Amino acid sequence: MIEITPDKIDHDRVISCVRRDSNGAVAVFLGTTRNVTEGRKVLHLEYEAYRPMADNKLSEVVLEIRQRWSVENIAIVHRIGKLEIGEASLIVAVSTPHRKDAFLACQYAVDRIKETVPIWKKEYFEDGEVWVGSEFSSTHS
Amino acid sequence: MIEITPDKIDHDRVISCVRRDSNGAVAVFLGTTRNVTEGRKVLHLEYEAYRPMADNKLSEVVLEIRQRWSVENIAIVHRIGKLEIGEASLIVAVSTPHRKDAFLACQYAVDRIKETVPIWKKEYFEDGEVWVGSEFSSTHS
Amino acid sequence: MSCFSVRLFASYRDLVGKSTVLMEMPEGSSVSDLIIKLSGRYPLLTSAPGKLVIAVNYEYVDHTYCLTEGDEVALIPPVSGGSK
Amino acid sequence: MSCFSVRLFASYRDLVGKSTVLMEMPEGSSVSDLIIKLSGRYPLLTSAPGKLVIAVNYEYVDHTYCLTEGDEVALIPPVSGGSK
Repeated sequence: MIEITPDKIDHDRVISCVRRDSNGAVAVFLGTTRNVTEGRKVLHLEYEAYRPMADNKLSEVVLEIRQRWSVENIAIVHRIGKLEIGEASLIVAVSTPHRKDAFLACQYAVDRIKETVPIWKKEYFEDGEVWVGSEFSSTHS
Repeated sequence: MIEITPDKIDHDRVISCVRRDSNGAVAVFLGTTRNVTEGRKVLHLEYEAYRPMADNKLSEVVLEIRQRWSVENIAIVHRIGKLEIGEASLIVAVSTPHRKDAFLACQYAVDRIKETVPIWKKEYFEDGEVWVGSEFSSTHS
Repeated sequence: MSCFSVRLFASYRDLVGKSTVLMEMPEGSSVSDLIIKLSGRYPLLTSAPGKLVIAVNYEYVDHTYCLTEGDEVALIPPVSGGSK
Repeated sequence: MSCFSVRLFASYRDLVGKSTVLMEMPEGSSVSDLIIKLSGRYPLLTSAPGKLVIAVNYEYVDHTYCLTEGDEVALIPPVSGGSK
Protein backbone atom coordinates (compact mmCIF):
# COMPACT_ATOMS: atom_id res chain seq x y z
CA MET A 1 0.00 0.00 0.00
CA ILE A 2 1.46 3.29 -1.21
CA GLU A 3 -0.65 6.39 -1.24
CA ILE A 4 -0.30 10.12 -1.67
CA THR A 5 -3.64 11.58 -0.75
CA PRO A 6 -5.41 14.72 0.44
CA ASP A 7 -7.57 12.59 2.77
CA LYS A 8 -7.02 12.23 6.50
CA ILE A 9 -4.73 9.34 7.38
CA ASP A 10 -6.60 6.45 8.95
CA HIS A 11 -3.90 4.63 10.91
CA ASP A 12 -6.15 1.72 11.78
CA ARG A 13 -6.61 0.97 8.11
CA VAL A 14 -2.88 1.22 7.42
CA ILE A 15 -1.93 -1.02 10.35
CA SER A 16 -4.58 -3.60 9.37
CA CYS A 17 -3.19 -3.54 5.85
CA VAL A 18 0.30 -4.71 6.93
CA ARG A 19 -0.58 -7.02 9.82
CA ARG A 20 -0.36 -10.77 9.19
CA ASP A 21 -1.08 -13.75 11.43
CA SER A 22 2.42 -15.01 10.68
CA ASN A 23 4.05 -11.77 11.87
CA GLY A 24 4.58 -10.89 15.51
CA ALA A 25 5.72 -7.30 15.21
CA VAL A 26 4.37 -4.12 13.69
CA ALA A 27 6.46 -0.93 13.83
CA VAL A 28 4.65 2.25 12.97
CA PHE A 29 5.83 5.81 12.48
CA LEU A 30 3.46 8.74 12.46
CA GLY A 31 4.73 12.15 11.44
CA THR A 32 2.41 14.84 12.75
CA THR A 33 2.35 18.58 12.17
CA ARG A 34 3.83 20.68 14.96
CA ASN A 35 2.41 23.89 16.38
CA VAL A 36 5.78 25.64 16.84
CA THR A 37 8.85 26.00 14.59
CA GLU A 38 11.88 27.77 15.99
CA GLY A 39 9.73 29.58 18.51
CA ARG A 40 7.13 30.74 15.96
CA LYS A 41 3.53 29.62 16.24
CA VAL A 42 2.37 27.63 13.22
CA LEU A 43 -1.31 28.08 12.26
CA HIS A 44 -1.63 25.38 9.63
CA LEU A 45 0.43 23.70 6.91
CA GLU A 46 0.34 22.75 3.29
CA TYR A 47 2.05 19.82 1.58
CA GLU A 48 2.75 19.71 -2.12
CA ALA A 49 3.98 16.70 -4.11
CA TYR A 50 5.55 16.39 -7.54
CA ARG A 51 3.55 13.56 -8.96
CA PRO A 52 4.11 11.01 -10.43
CA MET A 53 7.75 11.36 -9.37
CA ALA A 54 6.80 11.24 -5.67
CA ASP A 55 4.82 8.02 -6.25
CA ASN A 56 7.81 6.50 -8.07
CA LYS A 57 10.19 7.43 -5.27
CA LEU A 58 7.88 5.93 -2.65
CA SER A 59 7.79 2.71 -4.68
CA GLU A 60 11.57 2.69 -4.79
CA VAL A 61 11.73 3.02 -1.00
CA VAL A 62 9.38 0.07 -0.63
CA LEU A 63 11.44 -1.97 -3.08
CA GLU A 64 14.65 -1.11 -1.22
CA ILE A 65 13.09 -2.15 2.13
CA ARG A 66 11.90 -5.44 0.66
CA GLN A 67 15.36 -6.22 -0.67
CA ARG A 68 17.30 -5.26 2.45
CA TRP A 69 15.14 -6.94 5.08
CA SER A 70 12.99 -9.43 3.17
CA VAL A 71 10.05 -7.39 4.43
CA GLU A 72 6.84 -8.13 2.58
CA ASN A 73 4.41 -6.01 4.50
CA ILE A 74 5.05 -2.32 4.37
CA ALA A 75 2.60 0.54 3.89
CA ILE A 76 3.30 4.21 3.32
CA VAL A 77 0.72 6.97 3.17
CA HIS A 78 1.74 10.60 2.71
CA ARG A 79 -0.88 13.26 2.98
CA ILE A 80 -0.83 16.41 0.84
CA GLY A 81 -2.86 19.61 0.75
CA LYS A 82 -3.85 21.68 3.76
CA LEU A 83 -3.28 20.13 7.19
CA GLU A 84 -4.28 21.40 10.59
CA ILE A 85 -1.89 21.26 13.55
CA GLY A 86 -1.56 17.81 15.06
CA GLU A 87 -2.71 15.94 11.97
CA ALA A 88 -0.62 13.12 10.53
CA SER A 89 1.24 13.99 7.34
CA LEU A 90 2.98 10.63 7.04
CA ILE A 91 2.50 7.09 8.24
CA VAL A 92 4.87 4.19 7.67
CA ALA A 93 3.90 0.74 8.96
CA VAL A 94 6.02 -2.40 8.70
CA SER A 95 5.15 -5.85 9.94
CA THR A 96 7.69 -8.66 10.30
CA PRO A 97 7.95 -11.97 12.12
CA HIS A 98 10.41 -10.47 14.65
CA ARG A 99 10.58 -6.97 15.98
CA LYS A 100 14.14 -5.93 15.27
CA ASP A 101 13.60 -5.95 11.51
CA ALA A 102 10.33 -4.05 11.87
CA PHE A 103 12.02 -1.19 13.73
CA LEU A 104 15.03 -1.05 11.40
CA ALA A 105 12.97 -1.16 8.23
CA CYS A 106 10.46 1.41 9.48
CA GLN A 107 13.14 3.88 10.54
CA TYR A 108 15.09 3.41 7.32
CA ALA A 109 11.95 3.94 5.25
CA VAL A 110 11.15 7.21 7.03
CA ASP A 111 14.72 8.46 6.54
CA ARG A 112 14.70 7.61 2.85
CA ILE A 113 11.28 9.17 2.29
CA LYS A 114 12.47 12.45 3.80
CA GLU A 115 15.61 12.37 1.66
CA THR A 116 14.30 11.32 -1.71
CA VAL A 117 10.57 11.91 -2.16
CA PRO A 118 9.70 15.27 -3.75
CA ILE A 119 7.12 16.49 -1.26
CA TRP A 120 7.38 19.94 0.29
CA LYS A 121 5.87 21.50 3.36
CA LYS A 122 4.82 25.10 3.82
CA GLU A 123 4.24 26.45 7.28
CA TYR A 124 1.76 29.30 7.74
CA PHE A 125 2.46 31.74 10.57
CA GLU A 126 0.48 34.75 11.75
CA ASP A 127 2.83 37.05 9.83
CA GLY A 128 3.84 35.01 6.79
CA GLU A 129 4.63 31.61 5.41
CA VAL A 130 7.74 29.57 4.69
CA TRP A 131 8.52 26.57 2.54
CA VAL A 132 10.45 24.37 4.95
CA GLY A 133 13.99 23.63 3.84
CA SER A 134 14.07 26.70 1.61
CA GLU A 135 16.23 29.70 2.40
CA PHE A 136 13.49 31.95 1.05
CA SER A 137 10.45 33.09 2.95
CA SER A 138 7.65 35.40 2.14
CA THR A 139 6.05 37.78 4.58
CA HIS A 140 2.61 39.31 4.44
CA SER A 141 3.00 43.02 3.86
CA MET B 1 -0.60 5.65 30.49
CA ILE B 2 0.38 2.21 31.77
CA GLU B 3 -2.11 -0.62 31.68
CA ILE B 4 -2.25 -4.36 32.09
CA THR B 5 -5.69 -5.38 30.95
CA PRO B 6 -7.76 -8.28 29.65
CA ASP B 7 -9.49 -5.90 27.21
CA LYS B 8 -8.67 -5.63 23.52
CA ILE B 9 -5.98 -3.06 22.79
CA ASP B 10 -7.38 0.06 21.13
CA HIS B 11 -4.37 1.52 19.34
CA ASP B 12 -6.18 4.68 18.35
CA ARG B 13 -6.76 5.48 21.99
CA VAL B 14 -3.12 4.77 22.90
CA ILE B 15 -1.73 6.88 20.05
CA SER B 16 -4.07 9.76 20.88
CA CYS B 17 -2.93 9.55 24.45
CA VAL B 18 0.72 10.27 23.60
CA ARG B 19 0.32 12.65 20.67
CA ARG B 20 0.97 16.35 21.33
CA ASP B 21 0.77 19.38 19.05
CA SER B 22 4.35 20.21 20.03
CA ASN B 23 5.63 16.78 18.93
CA GLY B 24 6.24 15.84 15.33
CA ALA B 25 6.93 12.14 15.69
CA VAL B 26 5.11 9.14 17.10
CA ALA B 27 6.77 5.72 17.08
CA VAL B 28 4.53 2.79 17.83
CA PHE B 29 5.22 -0.88 18.37
CA LEU B 30 2.51 -3.49 18.23
CA GLY B 31 3.28 -7.04 19.32
CA THR B 32 0.74 -9.42 17.85
CA THR B 33 0.18 -13.13 18.41
CA ARG B 34 1.54 -15.40 15.70
CA ASN B 35 -0.17 -18.42 14.20
CA VAL B 36 2.95 -20.59 13.94
CA THR B 37 5.81 -21.37 16.37
CA GLU B 38 8.67 -23.49 15.14
CA GLY B 39 6.46 -25.00 12.49
CA ARG B 40 3.59 -25.83 14.86
CA LYS B 41 0.20 -24.26 14.36
CA VAL B 42 -0.90 -22.13 17.31
CA LEU B 43 -4.65 -22.11 18.04
CA HIS B 44 -4.79 -19.37 20.65
CA LEU B 45 -2.71 -17.94 23.50
CA GLU B 46 -2.90 -16.99 27.10
CA TYR B 47 -0.94 -14.30 28.91
CA GLU B 48 -0.47 -14.26 32.65
CA ALA B 49 0.98 -11.43 34.74
CA TYR B 50 2.37 -11.32 38.27
CA ARG B 51 0.65 -8.25 39.57
CA PRO B 52 1.45 -5.78 41.10
CA MET B 53 5.07 -6.60 40.26
CA ALA B 54 4.38 -6.36 36.52
CA ASP B 55 2.80 -2.92 36.99
CA ASN B 56 5.83 -1.79 39.00
CA LYS B 57 8.25 -3.01 36.34
CA LEU B 58 6.31 -1.24 33.58
CA SER B 59 6.49 1.97 35.63
CA GLU B 60 10.24 1.51 35.96
CA VAL B 61 10.59 1.16 32.19
CA VAL B 62 8.65 4.40 31.69
CA LEU B 63 10.81 6.17 34.26
CA GLU B 64 13.98 4.91 32.60
CA ILE B 65 12.78 6.13 29.17
CA ARG B 66 11.91 9.55 30.59
CA GLN B 67 15.35 9.89 32.14
CA ARG B 68 17.36 8.68 29.14
CA TRP B 69 15.58 10.62 26.38
CA SER B 70 13.64 13.37 28.18
CA VAL B 71 10.57 11.71 26.72
CA GLU B 72 7.36 12.85 28.38
CA ASN B 73 4.80 11.05 26.30
CA ILE B 74 4.97 7.30 26.45
CA ALA B 75 2.17 4.78 26.77
CA ILE B 76 2.36 1.05 27.36
CA VAL B 77 -0.55 -1.36 27.34
CA HIS B 78 -0.03 -5.10 27.84
CA ARG B 79 -2.93 -7.42 27.39
CA ILE B 80 -3.41 -10.54 29.50
CA GLY B 81 -5.83 -13.46 29.47
CA LYS B 82 -6.88 -15.41 26.40
CA LEU B 83 -5.91 -13.95 23.01
CA GLU B 84 -6.85 -15.10 19.55
CA ILE B 85 -4.28 -15.27 16.73
CA GLY B 86 -3.42 -11.87 15.28
CA GLU B 87 -4.54 -9.87 18.31
CA ALA B 88 -2.20 -7.33 19.87
CA SER B 89 -0.65 -8.40 23.18
CA LEU B 90 1.48 -5.28 23.60
CA ILE B 91 1.51 -1.72 22.38
CA VAL B 92 4.19 0.86 23.12
CA ALA B 93 3.74 4.40 21.78
CA VAL B 94 6.20 7.25 22.20
CA SER B 95 5.86 10.78 20.92
CA THR B 96 8.75 13.24 20.74
CA PRO B 97 9.53 16.49 18.93
CA HIS B 98 11.93 14.69 16.55
CA ARG B 99 11.74 11.18 15.21
CA LYS B 100 15.11 9.71 16.15
CA ASP B 101 14.32 9.82 19.86
CA ALA B 102 10.88 8.35 19.29
CA PHE B 103 12.30 5.28 17.53
CA LEU B 104 15.13 4.78 20.04
CA ALA B 105 12.90 5.15 23.07
CA CYS B 106 10.18 2.91 21.67
CA GLN B 107 12.58 0.12 20.76
CA TYR B 108 14.37 0.35 24.08
CA ALA B 109 11.07 0.22 25.96
CA VAL B 110 9.98 -2.93 24.12
CA ASP B 111 13.33 -4.63 24.81
CA ARG B 112 13.18 -3.76 28.53
CA ILE B 113 9.57 -4.88 28.85
CA LYS B 114 10.43 -8.29 27.40
CA GLU B 115 13.43 -8.62 29.74
CA THR B 116 12.04 -7.41 33.03
CA VAL B 117 8.25 -7.52 33.23
CA PRO B 118 6.86 -10.73 34.76
CA ILE B 119 4.32 -11.63 32.11
CA TRP B 120 4.21 -15.10 30.57
CA LYS B 121 2.73 -16.45 27.39
CA LYS B 122 1.26 -19.90 26.84
CA GLU B 123 0.74 -21.19 23.34
CA TYR B 124 -2.05 -23.70 22.72
CA PHE B 125 -1.50 -26.22 19.96
CA GLU B 126 -3.75 -28.96 18.63
CA ASP B 127 -1.86 -31.52 20.69
CA GLY B 128 -0.80 -29.63 23.79
CA GLU B 129 0.33 -26.32 25.23
CA VAL B 130 3.63 -24.71 26.16
CA TRP B 131 4.67 -21.82 28.36
CA VAL B 132 7.01 -19.91 26.07
CA GLY B 133 10.55 -19.65 27.42
CA SER B 134 10.07 -22.69 29.63
CA GLU B 135 11.87 -25.94 28.96
CA PHE B 136 8.78 -27.81 30.14
CA SER B 137 5.74 -28.56 28.07
CA SER B 138 2.61 -30.52 28.69
CA THR B 139 0.87 -32.66 26.15
CA HIS B 140 -2.74 -33.73 26.12
CA SER B 141 -2.93 -37.48 26.70
CA MET C 1 11.49 -20.47 62.39
CA SER C 2 9.92 -17.98 59.95
CA CYS C 3 7.13 -18.58 57.50
CA PHE C 4 7.22 -17.54 53.82
CA SER C 5 4.66 -17.80 51.12
CA VAL C 6 6.28 -18.62 47.82
CA ARG C 7 4.29 -17.72 44.72
CA LEU C 8 4.50 -19.75 41.55
CA PHE C 9 3.50 -18.63 38.08
CA ALA C 10 3.06 -20.02 34.59
CA SER C 11 5.18 -23.14 33.97
CA TYR C 12 6.28 -23.40 37.63
CA ARG C 13 2.70 -23.33 38.88
CA ASP C 14 1.68 -25.98 36.37
CA LEU C 15 4.59 -28.20 37.42
CA VAL C 16 3.87 -27.96 41.14
CA GLY C 17 0.10 -27.87 40.75
CA LYS C 18 -0.48 -24.91 43.03
CA SER C 19 0.11 -21.18 42.89
CA THR C 20 1.42 -20.71 46.45
CA VAL C 21 3.48 -22.94 48.70
CA LEU C 22 4.24 -22.18 52.34
CA MET C 23 7.80 -22.75 53.52
CA GLU C 24 9.16 -22.70 57.08
CA MET C 25 12.78 -21.59 57.27
CA PRO C 26 15.17 -20.79 60.13
CA GLU C 27 15.60 -17.08 60.90
CA GLY C 28 18.29 -15.45 58.79
CA SER C 29 17.87 -17.83 55.89
CA SER C 30 18.90 -16.62 52.45
CA VAL C 31 17.12 -17.06 49.15
CA SER C 32 19.69 -19.73 48.38
CA ASP C 33 18.69 -21.69 51.52
CA LEU C 34 15.05 -21.47 50.47
CA ILE C 35 15.83 -22.78 47.01
CA ILE C 36 17.69 -25.76 48.44
CA LYS C 37 14.67 -26.64 50.59
CA LEU C 38 12.27 -26.13 47.68
CA SER C 39 14.34 -28.38 45.43
CA GLY C 40 14.07 -31.12 48.02
CA ARG C 41 10.32 -30.89 48.05
CA TYR C 42 9.74 -30.23 44.32
CA PRO C 43 12.66 -31.70 42.38
CA LEU C 44 11.00 -31.04 39.00
CA LEU C 45 10.76 -27.34 39.72
CA THR C 46 14.38 -26.87 40.54
CA SER C 47 16.05 -28.90 37.86
CA ALA C 48 18.28 -25.85 37.32
CA PRO C 49 18.22 -24.27 40.81
CA GLY C 50 21.27 -22.04 40.18
CA LYS C 51 19.37 -20.25 37.48
CA LEU C 52 16.10 -19.66 39.32
CA VAL C 53 15.06 -16.02 39.23
CA ILE C 54 13.56 -14.81 42.49
CA ALA C 55 11.56 -11.75 43.41
CA VAL C 56 11.00 -10.64 46.98
CA ASN C 57 8.29 -8.06 47.62
CA TYR C 58 7.99 -7.42 43.85
CA GLU C 59 11.70 -6.77 43.26
CA TYR C 60 14.27 -9.05 41.71
CA VAL C 61 16.88 -10.18 44.26
CA ASP C 62 20.00 -12.33 44.04
CA HIS C 63 20.43 -15.61 45.85
CA THR C 64 22.37 -14.11 48.78
CA TYR C 65 19.35 -11.98 49.73
CA CYS C 66 18.44 -12.47 53.40
CA LEU C 67 14.76 -13.23 53.98
CA THR C 68 12.58 -11.59 56.63
CA GLU C 69 9.37 -13.05 58.02
CA GLY C 70 6.40 -11.90 55.95
CA ASP C 71 8.38 -11.42 52.73
CA GLU C 72 6.44 -12.34 49.60
CA VAL C 73 8.75 -14.59 47.63
CA ALA C 74 8.05 -15.42 43.98
CA LEU C 75 9.75 -17.75 41.53
CA ILE C 76 9.87 -15.96 38.20
CA PRO C 77 9.87 -18.27 35.16
CA PRO C 78 11.67 -17.08 32.04
CA VAL C 79 9.92 -13.95 30.84
CA SER C 80 8.91 -13.98 27.21
CA GLY C 81 6.21 -11.51 26.52
CA GLY C 82 6.05 -11.68 22.76
CA SER C 83 7.99 -11.83 19.54
CA LYS C 84 11.76 -11.46 19.54
CA MET D 1 17.27 24.11 -31.00
CA SER D 2 15.25 21.87 -28.69
CA CYS D 3 12.40 22.85 -26.41
CA PHE D 4 12.13 21.83 -22.74
CA SER D 5 9.44 22.44 -20.20
CA VAL D 6 10.95 23.06 -16.78
CA ARG D 7 8.67 22.45 -13.83
CA LEU D 8 8.95 24.46 -10.65
CA PHE D 9 7.58 23.50 -7.25
CA ALA D 10 7.11 24.95 -3.79
CA SER D 11 9.56 27.78 -3.03
CA TYR D 12 10.91 27.86 -6.60
CA ARG D 13 7.45 28.26 -8.10
CA ASP D 14 6.61 31.02 -5.62
CA LEU D 15 9.85 32.85 -6.50
CA VAL D 16 9.34 32.68 -10.25
CA GLY D 17 5.59 33.10 -10.10
CA LYS D 18 4.77 30.21 -12.42
CA SER D 19 4.86 26.43 -12.27
CA THR D 20 6.33 25.76 -15.72
CA VAL D 21 8.79 27.70 -17.87
CA LEU D 22 9.67 26.82 -21.44
CA MET D 23 13.36 26.94 -22.38
CA GLU D 24 14.91 26.65 -25.85
CA MET D 25 18.38 25.12 -25.84
CA PRO D 26 20.83 23.98 -28.54
CA GLU D 27 20.83 20.23 -29.28
CA GLY D 28 23.15 18.29 -26.99
CA SER D 29 22.83 20.74 -24.11
CA SER D 30 23.51 19.44 -20.63
CA VAL D 31 21.58 20.12 -17.42
CA SER D 32 24.43 22.44 -16.51
CA ASP D 33 23.88 24.48 -19.68
CA LEU D 34 20.19 24.75 -18.89
CA ILE D 35 20.91 25.97 -15.37
CA ILE D 36 23.22 28.69 -16.69
CA LYS D 37 20.49 29.92 -19.02
CA LEU D 38 17.85 29.73 -16.26
CA SER D 39 20.04 31.73 -13.88
CA GLY D 40 20.28 34.47 -16.49
CA ARG D 41 16.52 34.71 -16.74
CA TYR D 42 15.64 34.14 -13.06
CA PRO D 43 18.60 35.27 -10.95
CA LEU D 44 16.67 34.83 -7.67
CA LEU D 45 15.99 31.18 -8.37
CA THR D 46 19.55 30.23 -9.00
CA SER D 47 21.32 32.07 -6.23
CA ALA D 48 23.11 28.78 -5.57
CA PRO D 49 23.05 27.17 -9.05
CA GLY D 50 25.75 24.60 -8.26
CA LYS D 51 23.48 23.08 -5.67
CA LEU D 52 20.28 22.88 -7.70
CA VAL D 53 18.76 19.43 -7.68
CA ILE D 54 17.34 18.41 -11.02
CA ALA D 55 15.03 15.61 -12.08
CA VAL D 56 14.55 14.56 -15.68
CA ASN D 57 11.58 12.36 -16.50
CA TYR D 58 10.96 11.77 -12.75
CA GLU D 59 14.52 10.65 -11.95
CA TYR D 60 17.27 12.60 -10.21
CA VAL D 61 20.14 13.37 -12.59
CA ASP D 62 23.49 15.10 -12.17
CA HIS D 63 24.47 18.29 -13.94
CA THR D 64 26.37 16.52 -16.74
CA TYR D 65 23.16 14.79 -17.91
CA CYS D 66 22.55 15.36 -21.60
CA LEU D 67 19.05 16.60 -22.44
CA THR D 68 16.85 15.24 -25.21
CA GLU D 69 13.95 17.09 -26.81
CA GLY D 70 10.72 16.37 -24.95
CA ASP D 71 12.41 15.64 -21.60
CA GLU D 72 10.42 16.83 -18.58
CA VAL D 73 12.87 18.77 -16.46
CA ALA D 74 12.04 19.70 -12.86
CA LEU D 75 13.89 21.81 -10.32
CA ILE D 76 13.57 20.04 -6.99
CA PRO D 77 13.66 22.35 -3.95
CA PRO D 78 15.11 20.95 -0.72
CA VAL D 79 12.89 18.08 0.35
CA SER D 80 11.68 18.24 3.94
CA GLY D 81 8.63 16.17 4.44
CA GLY D 82 8.24 16.36 8.20
CA SER D 83 9.98 16.31 11.54
CA LYS D 84 13.67 15.46 11.78
